Amino acid sequence: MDVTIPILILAIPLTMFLLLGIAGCKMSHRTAGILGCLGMGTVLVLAYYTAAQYFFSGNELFGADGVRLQHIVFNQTWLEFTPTMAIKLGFLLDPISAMMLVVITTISFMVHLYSMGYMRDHHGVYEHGFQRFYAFLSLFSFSMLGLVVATNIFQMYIFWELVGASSYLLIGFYYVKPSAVSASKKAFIVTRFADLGFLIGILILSYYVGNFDFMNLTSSPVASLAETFSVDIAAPQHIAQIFADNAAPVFMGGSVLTWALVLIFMGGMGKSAMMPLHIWLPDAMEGPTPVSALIHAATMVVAGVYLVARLFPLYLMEDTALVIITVVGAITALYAAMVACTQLDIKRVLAFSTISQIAFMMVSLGVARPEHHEALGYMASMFHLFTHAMFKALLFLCAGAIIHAIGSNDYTDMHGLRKYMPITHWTFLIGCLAIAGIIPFSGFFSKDEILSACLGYDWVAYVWMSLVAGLTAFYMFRLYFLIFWWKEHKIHEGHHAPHDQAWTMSLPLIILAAISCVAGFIPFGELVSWNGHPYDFMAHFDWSVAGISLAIAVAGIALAWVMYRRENALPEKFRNAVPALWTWCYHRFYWDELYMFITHKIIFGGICRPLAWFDRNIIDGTMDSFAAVTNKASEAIRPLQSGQIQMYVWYYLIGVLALAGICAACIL
Amino acid sequence: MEIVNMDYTQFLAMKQEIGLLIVFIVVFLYDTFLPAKSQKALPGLTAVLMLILTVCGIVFEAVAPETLSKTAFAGMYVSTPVIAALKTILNVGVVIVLIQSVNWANSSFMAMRRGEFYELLLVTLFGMYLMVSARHFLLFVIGLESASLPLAAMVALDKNRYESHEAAVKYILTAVFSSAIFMLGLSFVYGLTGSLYFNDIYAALTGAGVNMMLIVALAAVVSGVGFKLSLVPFHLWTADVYQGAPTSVTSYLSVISKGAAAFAFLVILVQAFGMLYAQLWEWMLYALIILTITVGNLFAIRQKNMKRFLAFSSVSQAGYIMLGVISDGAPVATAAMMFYILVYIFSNLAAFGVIGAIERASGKLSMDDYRGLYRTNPRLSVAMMLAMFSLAGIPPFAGFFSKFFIFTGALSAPGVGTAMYVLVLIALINTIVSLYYYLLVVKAMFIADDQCVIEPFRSSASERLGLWITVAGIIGLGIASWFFSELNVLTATYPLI
Amino acid sequence: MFACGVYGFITRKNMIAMLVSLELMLNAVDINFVVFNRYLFPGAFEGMFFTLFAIAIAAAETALAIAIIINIFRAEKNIDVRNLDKMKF
Amino acid sequence: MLTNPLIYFVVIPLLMLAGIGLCNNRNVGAIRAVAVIGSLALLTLSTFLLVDFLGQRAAGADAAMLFVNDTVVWFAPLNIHLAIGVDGISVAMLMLSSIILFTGTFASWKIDQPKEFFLWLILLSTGVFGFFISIDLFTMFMFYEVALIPMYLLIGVWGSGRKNYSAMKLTLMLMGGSAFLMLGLIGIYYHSAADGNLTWNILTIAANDAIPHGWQNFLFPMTFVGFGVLGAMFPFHTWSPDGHASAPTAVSMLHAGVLMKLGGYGCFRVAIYLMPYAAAELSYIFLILTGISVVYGAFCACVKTDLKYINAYSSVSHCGLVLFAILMLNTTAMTGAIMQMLSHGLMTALFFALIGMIYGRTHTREITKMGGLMKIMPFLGVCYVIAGMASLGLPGLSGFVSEMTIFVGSFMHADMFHRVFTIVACCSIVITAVYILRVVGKLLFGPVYDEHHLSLTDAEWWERLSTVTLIIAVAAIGCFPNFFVDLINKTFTPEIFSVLGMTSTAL
Repeated sequence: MDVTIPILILAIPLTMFLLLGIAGCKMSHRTAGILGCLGMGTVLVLAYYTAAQYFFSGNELFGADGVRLQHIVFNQTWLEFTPTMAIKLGFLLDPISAMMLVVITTISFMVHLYSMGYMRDHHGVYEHGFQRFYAFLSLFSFSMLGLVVATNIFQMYIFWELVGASSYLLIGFYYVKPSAVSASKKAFIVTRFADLGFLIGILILSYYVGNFDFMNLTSSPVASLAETFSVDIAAPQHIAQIFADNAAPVFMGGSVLTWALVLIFMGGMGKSAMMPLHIWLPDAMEGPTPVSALIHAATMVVAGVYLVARLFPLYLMEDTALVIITVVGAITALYAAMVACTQLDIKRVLAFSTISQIAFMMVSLGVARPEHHEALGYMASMFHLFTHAMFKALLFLCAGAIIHAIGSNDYTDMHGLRKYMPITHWTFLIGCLAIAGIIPFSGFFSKDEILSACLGYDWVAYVWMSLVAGLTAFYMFRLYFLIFWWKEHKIHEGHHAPHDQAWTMSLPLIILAAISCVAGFIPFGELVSWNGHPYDFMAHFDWSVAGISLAIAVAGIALAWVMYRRENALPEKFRNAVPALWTWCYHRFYWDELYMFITHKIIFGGICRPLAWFDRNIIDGTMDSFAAVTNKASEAIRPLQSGQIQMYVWYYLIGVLALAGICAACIL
Repeated sequence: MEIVNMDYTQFLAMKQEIGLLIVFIVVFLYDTFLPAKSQKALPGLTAVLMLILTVCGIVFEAVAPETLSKTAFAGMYVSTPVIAALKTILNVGVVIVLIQSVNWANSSFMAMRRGEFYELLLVTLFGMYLMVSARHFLLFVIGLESASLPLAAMVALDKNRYESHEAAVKYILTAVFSSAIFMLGLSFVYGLTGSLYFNDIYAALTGAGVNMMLIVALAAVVSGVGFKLSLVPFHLWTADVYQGAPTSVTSYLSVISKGAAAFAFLVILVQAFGMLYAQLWEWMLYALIILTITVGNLFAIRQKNMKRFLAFSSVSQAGYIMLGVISDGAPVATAAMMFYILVYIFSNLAAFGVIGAIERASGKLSMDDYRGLYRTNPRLSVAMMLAMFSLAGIPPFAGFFSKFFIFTGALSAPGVGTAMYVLVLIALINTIVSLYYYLLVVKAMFIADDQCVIEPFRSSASERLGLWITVAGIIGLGIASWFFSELNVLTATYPLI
Repeated sequence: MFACGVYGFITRKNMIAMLVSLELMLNAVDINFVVFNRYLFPGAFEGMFFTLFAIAIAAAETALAIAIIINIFRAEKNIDVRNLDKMKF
Repeated sequence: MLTNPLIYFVVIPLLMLAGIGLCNNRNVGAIRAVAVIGSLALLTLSTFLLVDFLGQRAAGADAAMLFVNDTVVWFAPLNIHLAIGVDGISVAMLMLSSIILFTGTFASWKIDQPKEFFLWLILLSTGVFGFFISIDLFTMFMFYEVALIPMYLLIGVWGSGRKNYSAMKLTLMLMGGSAFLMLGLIGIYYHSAADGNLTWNILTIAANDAIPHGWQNFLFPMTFVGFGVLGAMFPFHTWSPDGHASAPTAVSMLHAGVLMKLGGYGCFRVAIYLMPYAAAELSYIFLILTGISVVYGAFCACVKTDLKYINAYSSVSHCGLVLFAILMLNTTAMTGAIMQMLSHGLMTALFFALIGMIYGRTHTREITKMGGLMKIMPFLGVCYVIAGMASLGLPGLSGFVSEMTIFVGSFMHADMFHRVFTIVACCSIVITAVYILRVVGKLLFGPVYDEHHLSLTDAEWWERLSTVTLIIAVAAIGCFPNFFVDLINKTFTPEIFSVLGMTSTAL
């Protein structure tokens, strides 16, 4: 395969970043925006081309006999640790990376386009730092693309860090706002903490395995083709054998391989905002809304899922790790859904909804086993990743349009907007239907598959996740009704009425809504499966599961209809019925407060400050005390020099005798 | 013992002594017989004559070292190129002292005493020559006394200052006391061995056991020489005398007599008591070195008077010099010690040169008066700083090299044990303390931003010449490896044993 | 005799008396030398010679010391050794 | 000797000293000109050396050191030679030093009393350059001390805050370290050869491998601690916060950027290179100490409010990592250590330059008294963020590659204890993020804290030149690490492998 296009896919965003970052302040806002969009547009085309090539060209490098293979387009050594161990920068094409290329470029392009309208006020004046915004967007796109095409775990880690940094920069885009600054800081530090686990996991893995390549960890080379590999259970089995041979059988209650995998998953937990490392994501909504759509809904936050999917064959070796993933995902899903029911800020509702949906994907991966429906969960997870990216980006962009029109995040300021903003209204509704899982919108298909996978694994998981699915439908429609229905507000007096936005903002909405409508019909199983073999979804389709999930979704919507269709006392009653639950949910179960306590009271107050005190007073005090002791000694021997001749002579005599005496005592 | 007929040609063996005697006679005659108005030239004349003597010494050393190897008076007097080199080193110091003292000697106060100063100085130098060349304790005692008694008179020269008298009394009384103890020790040695020749003592001690009397005798001998070197606890006179004496005398006292005594000490210990090395005097010195360096440093920390400060600094420096003695005459160590003395002469004299110039111009002697000196007298401050750095052993100044070599020398004996490493470590840690107080001076001059009480002034030509010479020495002696290497060639060719 | 001298040197307050004590010490040394020479090593005269020189040196010392003490007396009007502590510490 | 390019690393600073010495006190332009021309010449020279060195390596020169010249005898009696030579590590360090000297010159463009300042600064760099080209222990030590002492006056005269105290403390502690070091070096000399041909030449000593094991166990701590003090090893690091806080900008840059590297380099070149047995034997003691430095420095930095203190503690942490890595005794970790030296040198110099520039404008270094500076001085703000990102290990900048190399290398150690400690050290990446972001957040972002700051101006051209040069260097290492790895790695030639008893992989 020609390397030019893959290189361009990575190089164009990077160039854009450097160009806009360094020379951005010299060019006009408009030029910068157009340049950014053009760049991203080109990448979009190239990525679609590449994905099409991969899936449909029939090139034997990409697949033979219907089996999809992994192909390394290029792999350049970047940093060599030892002759066998090196960080390489490469480009891996396989089903999930090709799919991710499509997702990332699509959303990214939409966001680029959308931001042209969003990042200016009602008079068309561009915001301060517009060029910087596009530069950071390009940086993010570059990093995210680099992440998904990683050929080895360390390349993934590199871009993992880079997306973290660009997320930091974008969340803190409004750097004058203290809340944005602290949110960005929080996001970075929490994910950094998770990355520490990731890094240690990598270290453990590489210590025993000896290199970082995915090709070595999860797949075996295809003999006849250069740089082409097939996912194969033999490779992880070999790895597991190495661990069994060399590592301690049990380390602090788990096998070493489990530890490594769980630590790697910890990295994923951080990025994908799984409990208890989820706290950064709701705060990250301080960033501009397009950023939330791109990074904190569609792409970066699913990196954790992607990571687990990428190492999925290895995870299969350790059931414990997968169970942990399932449990963490399930708890997170329910937690986030409950919290989402009570929030007032539309972006926060969407954020918790994102957490919940990503947890769905995690659970789906956690329950996937080759022996249950040939790992349906894996495919379902990826499918949900895809559809979720589309409809969640759509929802966020709609929210952005509303916020842009109203100038507030709080939906108590909104209500009854459906007359003023018809396009936004309809697209938002499509998004809600999709996420609620109403046939034929895309969310239905992917969510249904996830539930099937859960059922195939364990009925508890199925019930639990179905409940969450119902909650999802409920809170999304609560949001929908509260924004677009309910009573109309009087705040619009004096202002011109809110209205739909310019085409740059509306067009992406329409496109994404269209995708959300039809994406469910993509034969995803044909394209993506854990081992590359085409997956006949219909063979595993279970009508009863589909029916039940549809019914649950409808029930959720109906409940929302009853409670929030128009202003009434029901929500108030409900709140009063379970005040404790409501308060806990409203305060997000006090996770933030807990973290505040740990960081400020325990880490800062209990470790840092005492250590700093210790350093200044004990360690430094010791060093200073050397000087003090010397001075004291100097003071103490002052009387020796009394100025009296006879004392001098006396000491002299004592000196002679002592000299003689000591020698005599030693020798005689 | 064989009776040797006195042969007066033996005097010719004492080339340097004869040269010095000639200088002395010329100075004496000039002082006595020439009219008062031409007396102003006396300091210059003395300096030039000493310079000639020095140059002659260096030339001899370079051209025909073997001719310097002489013995006279049945072995009482010995001269080797090493000893001659040491004398030349002393001469260099004397020349610098003489140059620096020109101004002082020509002050109106000194008009009547000018000659006395130079004559006494030359006599003490003669005594030191005898000390280092003596191989018999009688000659040594004569040298020692003629090196110390006139010094008392020199200390007392400044008749108008009370401190000068007090210093002189302290010096003379303690000096006589110490020489009494020293001679008592000698009498015991004589009683035990029957001879006062170094060689005979060495031979007599070979195979003989150690008894209490010998220990006491050795302790007494060590204390006698230690007094000259101002080793702790025999150092107590040092600070008072340094402070009280006129600055020129102090500088002479601090470097020249110390250098001579150190070398003589080495000769005595190695040649007469070499047999007792491992049993006795290594450990005596061990204790003395630690005490000297530490106590000297501790006292120096608190001193505010510059002369007193340098007095204690010189006490601790004496401890470092002793590191060259403790390795029992190993050639490298001996060379290192001589080099150390040479460098010490230059560094200390640079410091005293600055102090003397400032004292002459402003009468200020306190370290607090030096605050902000760099603003008013930058050149003097730089010279002082170099002196301090060199004394503290900071590269690339000569002091660094001399210190490094003396430490290396102290460990040069084959199979040297951990004890010696510990000693060197203690000495090294003490260098940090000493660095602290040397830096205090630098800090006062460069960093303190007070208004300096010392007005800008122009130092006299002779002071400047002296400072230029010493500064050149501080910078050049170490980097130009010639000096140390040549000294080492000498000590390796003509070992003490 | 030497010990007497030392004792005297350390306890006397008058500098002349201290000087006398010093003489005692030196004479003790001289006698020591003479006695050792006479009884232990009668063959040679080293000890005797040493004594002679020592006596000469002692004389010189005394002369010098007295001169300096006279100077002190002029300045201080007394010769108490305890007054000589202007320089210390 | 004079045909050897290395010698000019000492000759050029000496010429600069002479040149500045001849300048008139008030002729600031001439003094600056000499300083700039000289440092540019050094930069050119080190670039030339780098190219030549790589050329020779490419042509197959596989000796441990190139450009070796040890024929000039200095002190014959003690076998002291003026021996010079470089390997990849020294070349990298020379490059680093000349970059930082160059940028430091610009960072101190407006200093008071420029003549004296530059005299001392260049004397300091003479010591630094001399140290890196020496392969004779004596000259190495001499240059080491030459580099230390100007710090006293540079901080004392041009510093701020408790400058007297800090300067004295710094000097005495570092000299205290060098006291141990001197004893160690003399000890090495006396055991340098079994056959009595004692030598100070590092290569010969390493080849002889004659130091008895018992002596190694005594001398290794001496030298390691001696250099470790300068490398800010716990608990001997306390000079660093005070010293850096009081030092003027360029001095902090050179000191943290280059001088602290003398410590790491010395530990490697002397302690470990010559006494590998003791290094392996005693590594766990020092691992604990350096491991503590890494985490402890980072924790302390979290609560400090003075920018320089924060950065000084961060240096303790980062330099601790250097010593930590070289104790692992394997190629990868050591390579990482060297890269960390380069990386830390550059980014900490960048930090100190920026802090100096900010301080020069706001006259405070308390982060609680500043805020929102990004809006007022965007250039400096952006540079500060980049420096911060480098420090917390963002890929693409130098911190990441060096830390990762260290972690991966350290984790290869076959001993469980070492691996566990590596994990402890890894934790520093999180703590680093905490304090860096805390500073960036308080200092640059948020609303403007002090109205008076609104009138401040952004960077001048000389400041821009200085920072941009450093950023380019930081990014160059971060983007093309393998170039540096190749440069450094060739040092670990098979002979040295055998001396060190190092293994390249764990399994």
